Amino acid sequence: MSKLRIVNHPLIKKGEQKRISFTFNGESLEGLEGEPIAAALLAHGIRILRRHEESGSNRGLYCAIGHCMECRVDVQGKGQVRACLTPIVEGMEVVEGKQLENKITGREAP
Amino acid sequence: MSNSIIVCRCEEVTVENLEDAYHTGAITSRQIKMKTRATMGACQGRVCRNLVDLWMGNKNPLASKGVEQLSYRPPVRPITFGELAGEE
Amino acid sequence: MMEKQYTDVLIIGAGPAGLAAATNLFESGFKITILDEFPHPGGRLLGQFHEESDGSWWIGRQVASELVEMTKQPNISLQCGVSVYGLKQISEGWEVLSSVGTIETKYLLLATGAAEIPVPLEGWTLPGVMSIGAAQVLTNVHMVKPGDRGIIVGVNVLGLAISRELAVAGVDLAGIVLSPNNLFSGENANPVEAINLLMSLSHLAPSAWMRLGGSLAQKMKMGKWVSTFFPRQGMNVWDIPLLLKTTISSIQGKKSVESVVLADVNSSGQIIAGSEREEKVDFVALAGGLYPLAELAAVAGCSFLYLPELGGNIPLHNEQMKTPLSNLYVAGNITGVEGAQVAMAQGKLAARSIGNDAGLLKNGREKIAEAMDEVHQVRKTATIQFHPGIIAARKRVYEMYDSLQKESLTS
Amino acid sequence: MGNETADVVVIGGGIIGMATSYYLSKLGLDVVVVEKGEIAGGTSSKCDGNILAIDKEPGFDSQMSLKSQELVTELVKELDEEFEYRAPGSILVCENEEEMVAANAWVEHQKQAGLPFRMLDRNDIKSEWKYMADDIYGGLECATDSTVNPVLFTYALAVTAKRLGVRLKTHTTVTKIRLDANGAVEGVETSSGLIYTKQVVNAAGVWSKHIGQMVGIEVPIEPRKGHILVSSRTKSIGTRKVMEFSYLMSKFGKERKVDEETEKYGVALVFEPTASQNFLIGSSREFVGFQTQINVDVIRCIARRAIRFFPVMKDIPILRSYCGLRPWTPDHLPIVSRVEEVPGFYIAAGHEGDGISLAAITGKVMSELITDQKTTITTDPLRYDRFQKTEV
Repeated sequence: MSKLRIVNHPLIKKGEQKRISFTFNGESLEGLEGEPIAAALLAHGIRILRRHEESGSNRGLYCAIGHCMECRVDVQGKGQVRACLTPIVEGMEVVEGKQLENKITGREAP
Repeated sequence: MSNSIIVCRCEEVTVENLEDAYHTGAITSRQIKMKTRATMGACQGRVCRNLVDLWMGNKNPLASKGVEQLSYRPPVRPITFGELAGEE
Repeated sequence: MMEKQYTDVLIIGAGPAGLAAATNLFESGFKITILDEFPHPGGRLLGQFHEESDGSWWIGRQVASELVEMTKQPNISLQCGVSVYGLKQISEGWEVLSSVGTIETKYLLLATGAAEIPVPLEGWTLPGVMSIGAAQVLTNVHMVKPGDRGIIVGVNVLGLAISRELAVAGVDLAGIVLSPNNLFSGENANPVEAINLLMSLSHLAPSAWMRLGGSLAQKMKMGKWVSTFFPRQGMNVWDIPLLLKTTISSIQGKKSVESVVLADVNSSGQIIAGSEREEKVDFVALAGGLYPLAELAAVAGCSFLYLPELGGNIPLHNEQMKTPLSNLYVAGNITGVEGAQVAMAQGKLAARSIGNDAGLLKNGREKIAEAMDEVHQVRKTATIQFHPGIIAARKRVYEMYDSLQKESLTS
Repeated sequence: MGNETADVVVIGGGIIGMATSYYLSKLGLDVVVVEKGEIAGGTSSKCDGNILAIDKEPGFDSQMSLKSQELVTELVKELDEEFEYRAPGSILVCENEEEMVAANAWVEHQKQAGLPFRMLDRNDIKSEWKYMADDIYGGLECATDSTVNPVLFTYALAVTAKRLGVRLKTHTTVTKIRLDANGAVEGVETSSGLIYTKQVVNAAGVWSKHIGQMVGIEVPIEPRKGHILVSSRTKSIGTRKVMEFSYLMSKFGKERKVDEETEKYGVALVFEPTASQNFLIGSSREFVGFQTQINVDVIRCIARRAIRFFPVMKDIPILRSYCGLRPWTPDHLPIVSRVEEVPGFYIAAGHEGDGISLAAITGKVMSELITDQKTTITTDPLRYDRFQKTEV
C-alpha cells in the first residue's frame, strides 16, 4: 500500500475494497475498486492529471467534487471524464488530458 | 499583488489581463468577461465568477452597481453534443 | 432516444438536505427520485466530523449512512453519478435534463449545496494546490492523504474545521496562514478580522481553537489588541501552528507543489519587507469560504438576493422553503451557507411543505410550524456557525419574498 | 443633468451603432451614442463572427458583402485594438444531388457577379474535412470570406471612436425624440438629459421599431431568435466556417427536406472554429417575440443537426449555449437610409444575421449619407421607403 493511503483512521472505518489494476499513460497501476481515478492516482503520488490545452501547464485535482473540471482525463471508450468523479474499474485505460495544437493561431502541439 | 496571478484557471486569464481590459474601457464584469474570456472556460465560471465580481467591485464600486449580472444558461454541467442530442 | 422518466418529487442533491427531505417524504407514497453527481450519496456529510462540547464525536459519514438506509424504500430511487444540466417549467411541474435523460416531476427540490470560493495567488494552478474541500474529500471520503505535508491558506470556519479533520487523520500540516491580501481577498487576509472571527466562535467553545480566541479576547477585549499580542511564531492548536501573523506570497514548484513562500504581516495585513521565507510542502489547501451553488435556480428563472452573510446570491424563498416559482423548493446550503444539521432540518421542512402543498399532510400548518421551529433550534445550538449575521439575513430573504408576493397579487 | 449638443446622436451601442459612430467621427463629426445597456450588450454579443458573402443572394447583396469585407481589412489596420480577424474563406456543404444542382447555379451566379466562388466535389470535402460525415456530396467555397470575434470587433470600434471624440452614454435610455415645427429632428431626450441635435441614427437593432415609433414611423423590423452552442476546448475539427447549403433555404424562408422540428426551429448547421480552441455551432431562427430564454428543445435539435454533419461531435462536450435576437426585415436586406418624412432621422438597422458582416459598409455608407457625400455603394435597395412602396 502506498504511504498516502490512510489505513487506520481513528474515527472513520471503510469496508474492504477489492484491489484492481488499471493503467495511466500506459503504466500499469493498482487501485481500489470504486475509488475515483484521481484518488487512485494520488495514492501513487501522481498529481499531474492534465496539461492545459493551450499553454500546456500542468494541472491536477482542484475541487474533488466535479465543479472545476481541472482533472479531466481521457478514458478509453468513455472519452473525456472528470477524474474526481469517475470510479476506476478493472482494466480501465486512463490517459492524461493533453495540450492540443491551435490550428487557428498556428501554435503547434509539442 | 503580482499581476501575473491567474484569475481564471480554465482560460489562463491573469490580473494583468483584467487590468488591461479595465483600462481600455471594460468596466463591468460582463465586459471583462467578453474581453478577456475570464469565466468562459470549462468550469463555466464556478471557480472564478466570484473572483471577477469581487475584483470588479473593489476596482470600481460604482460601476458594479445595478449592472446586468453574469447569466446562467443551460447546460450548467458539461454534457456532450451526443448527450444533449439524446443519443445513447 | 433515451426514455423519459416520471416521478412525483425530484430532489437534486443527495446531501444532508436532500436525503433528509426524502426520508421525511416517503410515507406520502410519492414516487421520489434523488439525483447526485457524486458517485456516493451523502454530499458533504461524507467528509465531516467534529468534536461536540461533551467530547463526543459527530461523524457525518455515519449520519449519511443512516439517512441512506432510510431511503431504501420501494418508492424512493436514489441515483448517483448523474449530472443535471438544465430545467424547464412545464404545465404540471418541471422537466429536468440530466446525463441519464429527461425526468418529468411534479415537485422539484433543489438541494445542490455550496461551492468553494478560491484564493488566487501566484502558483495556484500547480498540481498539489486544491480547495480545502478537496483536501477533506480526499482524506475523509477516499482515505488518501492530499500529500506528505501541507499548508492551509485562509483563517475561517471551514478552513479551521477541516484542518482539524486532517490532523485527526494524521496529515502533516505546516500551519494555517492568512490569505494573501489583494483585490480578491475579503476579511480573511486581515489578522484583526481573523481574530475577531475566532472570538465570535469562542462562546461555543467545543474545542481548543474556539476556546483559544475566547480566552485571549477576555484578556484583550478587542481583536486589535489580540493581534498585537498574538505571538508571531503562532500558537499550536491540536499540534497545528495557527499563524495569524503570517501570510502566503507564492506557491512554488516545477511540475507540482514543492514549497510555499510565507511572510509576516502587520495588523492591517500588509507584508513586512524582508520577512519572506520558504517552507517545504507538497500540497496547499485553499480555504476561501463557500457560496451557495444555485445555478439551477437561476436557470429555472428564480429571482435572487445578494446577502454576504449567507454566502452570496440566494434564490428567493420563504421560510417554508418555497421559491416564487410554482412547485420549486430549496433546502440546505443553496439557501445560505450553514452546517449540515441545519441543512437536514431544512430538508425536513421542505418535505413537509411539499407534502402540505400536495394536500397529503394532516395538520399541515402545525407540522410545518414544528419543522420551522426545529430549524431555529438547530441553528441556535449548532456547533459550527458560519456567520453571525445569518438569522437577520434570513429574515430579510423571507420579508423580500412576502413583499414580492404581495406585489404580484395586487398588480 | 445638463443639456448637451451633438452633430449626430446614434441610438444603439451595438456593432452597427459603433461602426456608424466610428466612420462619422473619422469625418470629424461630434457624435453621442446612447445605449440602454452596455456596448455590444445585445445582438452583437449573442451571435457568431461572420463576414460572409457566401450566404448572400448573388447581385447587390453579395457585392455589398464583398465591399464590407474590403473595409474590414482596412479596419484591421485602422482600429486601436485587435479582434481576431482571419480570412480563410468559407464553405457550404450539400446533403444530396438536388442541393448540388442548386449550389452549381448559385456559384455560376456569384461568379458572374465577380465573386471568388467555386464548386467542391466529394474529394475536396474529404481531404479538407477529416471529420465530416461520409455521405456529404460536395459543396461550394467563397474564398474571401472572413471571420472576427464580434464582441472584440465592436469594442475595437468603440475604443477607437472614443479616442476620436465620440461620447458613449451607456445605461442611458432614449425617452423621446424632439421634432421641430416642421417635423425635423431637434433633439433627443434621454434618462440622463437632453441632447440637442439635428441628426439621429436609429441603430437600435431589434428595438428600432420602438425608436421609430417615437417619430411616428413604423419600421418593419421584428426580433428573430437564434441559438448558438459553444464546445469545450478540443482537437481541431476544421479551420474555417462551414454551413449546410440548406441554411440558405432556412435564411430565406424556403422549403427544406428536413424533419419537422428542424424545420420548425429553422435549424441549420453553422460551424465556426475560434482562436480559443473551441467552435461555435448554430443555428436556429424563430419568431418568438423578445423572449430570450434558452429553449432546450432548440439546442437539442441544433446538437442533432451538428452530429449529422460531424459525427465526431457526439463525444465532444458543450460548454454553454446562448441566444440572441436578430433584427429581421421582410426582404432580408437591412435598412440603411434617410427617412424622408422626418428630416434628420436615419435608420441603420435590420441586418438579421448579417450585422457583423455588413457593419463596416453600413457605417461607412451612413456616414456618407449624413454628410451628403456620394455613397460607396448604391443605397437604393436599402431605402426605408421600399416597404411603403410595396405595401398597399
